[in-house]
Amino acid sequence: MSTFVMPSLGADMESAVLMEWKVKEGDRVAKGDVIAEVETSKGVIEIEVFEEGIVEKLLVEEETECDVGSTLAIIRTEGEVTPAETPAKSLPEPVIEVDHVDPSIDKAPEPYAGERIKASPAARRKAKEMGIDLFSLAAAGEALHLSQVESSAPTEKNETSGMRQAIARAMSRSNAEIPHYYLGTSINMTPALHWLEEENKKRSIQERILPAALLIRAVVLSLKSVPELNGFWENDTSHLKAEINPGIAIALRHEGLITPALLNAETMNLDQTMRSLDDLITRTREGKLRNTEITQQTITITNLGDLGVQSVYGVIYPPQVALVGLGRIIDAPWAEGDALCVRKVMQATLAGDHRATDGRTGAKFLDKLNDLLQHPEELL
Amino acid sequence: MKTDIEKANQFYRDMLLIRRFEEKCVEMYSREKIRGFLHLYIGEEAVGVGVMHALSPEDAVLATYREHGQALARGIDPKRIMAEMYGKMEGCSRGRGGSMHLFDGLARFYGGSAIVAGALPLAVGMALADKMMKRNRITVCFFGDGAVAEGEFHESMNLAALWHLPILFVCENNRYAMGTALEFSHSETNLAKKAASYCIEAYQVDGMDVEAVAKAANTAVHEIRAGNGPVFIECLTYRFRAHSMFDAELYRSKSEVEEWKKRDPLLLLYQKYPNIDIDKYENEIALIINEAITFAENGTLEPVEELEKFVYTQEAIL
Amino acid sequence: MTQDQIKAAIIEQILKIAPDIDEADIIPDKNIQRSLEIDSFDFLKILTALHEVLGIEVPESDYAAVDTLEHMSAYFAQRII
Amino acid sequence: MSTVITYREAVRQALREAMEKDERVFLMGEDVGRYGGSFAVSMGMLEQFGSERIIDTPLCESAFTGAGIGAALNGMRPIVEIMTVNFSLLALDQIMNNAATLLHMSGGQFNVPLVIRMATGGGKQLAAQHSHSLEGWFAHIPGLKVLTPAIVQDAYDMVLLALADPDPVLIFENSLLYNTKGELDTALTPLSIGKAQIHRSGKDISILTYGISVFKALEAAETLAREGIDAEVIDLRSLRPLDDEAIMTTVRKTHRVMIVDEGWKSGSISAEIMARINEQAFFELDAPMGRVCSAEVPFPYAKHLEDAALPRAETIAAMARKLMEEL
Repeated sequence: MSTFVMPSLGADMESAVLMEWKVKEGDRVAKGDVIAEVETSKGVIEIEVFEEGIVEKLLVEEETECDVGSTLAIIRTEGEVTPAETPAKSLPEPVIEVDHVDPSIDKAPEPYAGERIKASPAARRKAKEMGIDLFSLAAAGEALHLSQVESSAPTEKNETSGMRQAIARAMSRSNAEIPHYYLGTSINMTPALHWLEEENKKRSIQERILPAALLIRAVVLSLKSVPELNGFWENDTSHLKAEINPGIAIALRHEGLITPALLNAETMNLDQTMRSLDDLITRTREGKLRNTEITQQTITITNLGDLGVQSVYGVIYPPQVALVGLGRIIDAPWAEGDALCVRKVMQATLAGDHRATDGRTGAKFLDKLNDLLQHPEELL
Repeated sequence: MKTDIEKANQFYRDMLLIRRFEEKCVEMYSREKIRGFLHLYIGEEAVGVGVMHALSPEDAVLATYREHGQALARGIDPKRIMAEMYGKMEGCSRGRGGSMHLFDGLARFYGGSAIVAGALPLAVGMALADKMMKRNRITVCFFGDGAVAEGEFHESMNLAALWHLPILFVCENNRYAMGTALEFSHSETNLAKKAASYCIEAYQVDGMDVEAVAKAANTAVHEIRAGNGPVFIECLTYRFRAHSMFDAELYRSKSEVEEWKKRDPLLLLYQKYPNIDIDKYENEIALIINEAITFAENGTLEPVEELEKFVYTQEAIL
Repeated sequence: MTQDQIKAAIIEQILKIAPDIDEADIIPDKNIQRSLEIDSFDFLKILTALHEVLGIEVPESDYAAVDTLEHMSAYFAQRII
Repeated sequence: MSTVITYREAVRQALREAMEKDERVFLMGEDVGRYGGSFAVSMGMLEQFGSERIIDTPLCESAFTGAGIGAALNGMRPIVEIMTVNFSLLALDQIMNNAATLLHMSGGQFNVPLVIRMATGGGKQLAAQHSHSLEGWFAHIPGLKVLTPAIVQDAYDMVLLALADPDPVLIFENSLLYNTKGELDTALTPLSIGKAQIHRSGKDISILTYGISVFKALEAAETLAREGIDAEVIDLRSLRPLDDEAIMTTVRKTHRVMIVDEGWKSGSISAEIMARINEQAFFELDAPMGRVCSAEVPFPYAKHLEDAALPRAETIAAMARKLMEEL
């Protein structure tokens, strides 16, 4: 038994009116016989049947409109099945994107060279009108949009939400892309702090050195002996950097953290580290950072010690490959030989990108850091 | 040399292949396996078969969008033609040309053209190249009565005659340019007469009689190979079906169609040679057609990533 | 200088170093660094400025004695003759 | 070694050398033989190569262009000269529906190694029907390559590059350039099709242009230099394919860009270039992109009107100044 359907005579034909049957039920039909006349937008057209057989049933009244493909009649065929057609396989409609996307669009926006901040023209003009320095808003790799500039206007409520958004994007990318490993160790800070207090006695209050500077100095020197943690991970290879530009976590009151880079810290002694750290923090708070300080960090140090957190396990800022977390220095029990005493103790942690380095490298770094802090004089 | 009866059998078989192939196309079109435009050669088989038999494999052929007959008569594999109409990669144009643009390098079949008279200037150039390089092969260009009204017909005929080019112009006058009858297109409806104004030798022949067409084509090709080209043949023929699949044929009467059907080229040939083994050819051809359908059904779709392939040659060389 | 004058001087320095802090936020008996979110750098700046204004240098060992406004002003008051 | 010759002689030298080297190469077009070429480019070639290979055609642009395509299909390397781009409209169907399409439509079976040369451009008071610059149109069509030689070296190189290319190549020669003189060094390896060329490097603003406008842009650049504006002038040399890399490189260098295009603005090659810069170098822009095109009018006969309609060094310099003032 086979059904006779309204044929499609052209891509633009959706339906036709069955005007007149040319056969009656019970009639024998041969291949190519005209079975009916249909009215189309172009006039009346005869439609034909493609199999031998007997007209079993006419399902549609004359003068009725039928969609293309709708069944018009049943034809009883003598067991003859159209051999050629392989009924099982129906070809999937090929999805062909008609509007071919110009490949040049998919190319990532031009990696901007060196000094230039990526910002839309609208953002650039708005920043100029509002006297805002674009550098204070940019976050590595992300293009600044008008909304970010507008929302960064010194109105009270969301002063740097533009920056927050950019950092948020970097953080989510980091979590998604970077396979982190974490290591932590406790460091007896008493010798270092005691040594620093003695050093500060030799200095006026203007030249006084804070523990943060000492710690940063120790991290920088440790990186000199474990250089694998200092650099970028890009297109599946790690790029070690000669210069050490640690991003220092600086709190902007009420707006969270920004990590500008202390550029070329490897060239500074302890005093120079303190001075440039002081300058960096001041300029950060005044929104006067240079572009390289925003984009060229080779590692990041978060020392949230100030705010009473014992240990810090941070998320690496892409494309960097490591992050050092320095916790609060607290009085804690400490065994020396078989005696138990109280010492100033700090938790030091390292988050590493497992694509670039492994736990062994991280451990070597923390071990070197601890060793340096036990011999603070080497940090001068 | 083949005897007349042997030739007649060959003619019959070739014309029957075209007839059944085209009928299958109608069925596959209404089943939405074939889309786009479909122009059938049913009724004009004698012209394509008659002319192709006069050609040699080295000659070049240019046709129109009503080209299935020429393509089959020229020997292009029915499987590859059907696959082309299914839009499959195994089609003779990789599924990119469809019914109106069949191409085959080996058969030197330089396509159908969907621009009326668009292929005439190409034929002029093909023949010019053969003449310049002193190659002994000719170019045949098929076109309809509609094309004769195009400017390019005049320009091409003039160039071909002016430069004595080895071209056989074959005009398939089927009396209608889509819906416009001959007398509404041409001040002079005897199209062969137009060739005289370019001093081109012309024959007018019964396009339903395959032997007559073959005879005229052989004579013309002989003249051209002897350096007396171009030659113009007007074949008076008729298409039994609509211009294309979506045409109510308001421009002609049913009786006129029935009248012409009495001179069906297959019928005429069979009446002259009644001992042609029709059933043998019917079975033989049914198999060929079914194979073509299976081949087309099983064909693959060209990957969309290759969309831009062959826009320029370096992709083609890869 | 009276203790109140010293307290005013201290508040003045705090507001200079951290302009976005409101005077009302400075609660005399609260730890300055924690309540006003002032980190060790800013705290050092305040002490350095007070050294210029009041002439007293607070050594690191005395940090515990200057943790609140109250303690700090008392600390300075004892040392300014 | 290099010589100083005219643009016309450079084209002729290339045609002559190509025909001497390869018997498949021949020249076909109106008045290319006995008349010596409507712009005297093929002067003397009929005497050297004979009427078999320097073919004067009747006035039938569609047929002789189509014949060029057919001959290319059949093993030849024809050069079709369409007297001016204004008459190419009669051959547009053959160029678009046959030349540009056959390779792709035939599934890679048939190449069309054809060269079509046309004179282009206005500025000779020939009024509306004889002053078109439509090279930008043809650059819309996939399957074609479109070259616009400005300097004499390119007038020579591009004929040979086009003949060596297995696909149809259109060469647009601005008719005002035929008499210009310049250096030609036949030993130089030619800059390939699709590569732009910096004629004047600069750091403040990039001027992208082609054809005769290259010289107007260079003139404007001198004026601008005296005012302290350092303009980079880039000759695109080919409108299809466009040298995206060179375009984006100069935009990244100067961050200010303008285009000089003798076509009409709407749907022009200048519009296409601006769209690509927008897509690929948006964040590099410090100012809106500018362009100087022909006025959107049928070209007038009167000289003062035609001059006003065409891009000129003054209008190019004015646009550059405007872009420099933008923030």
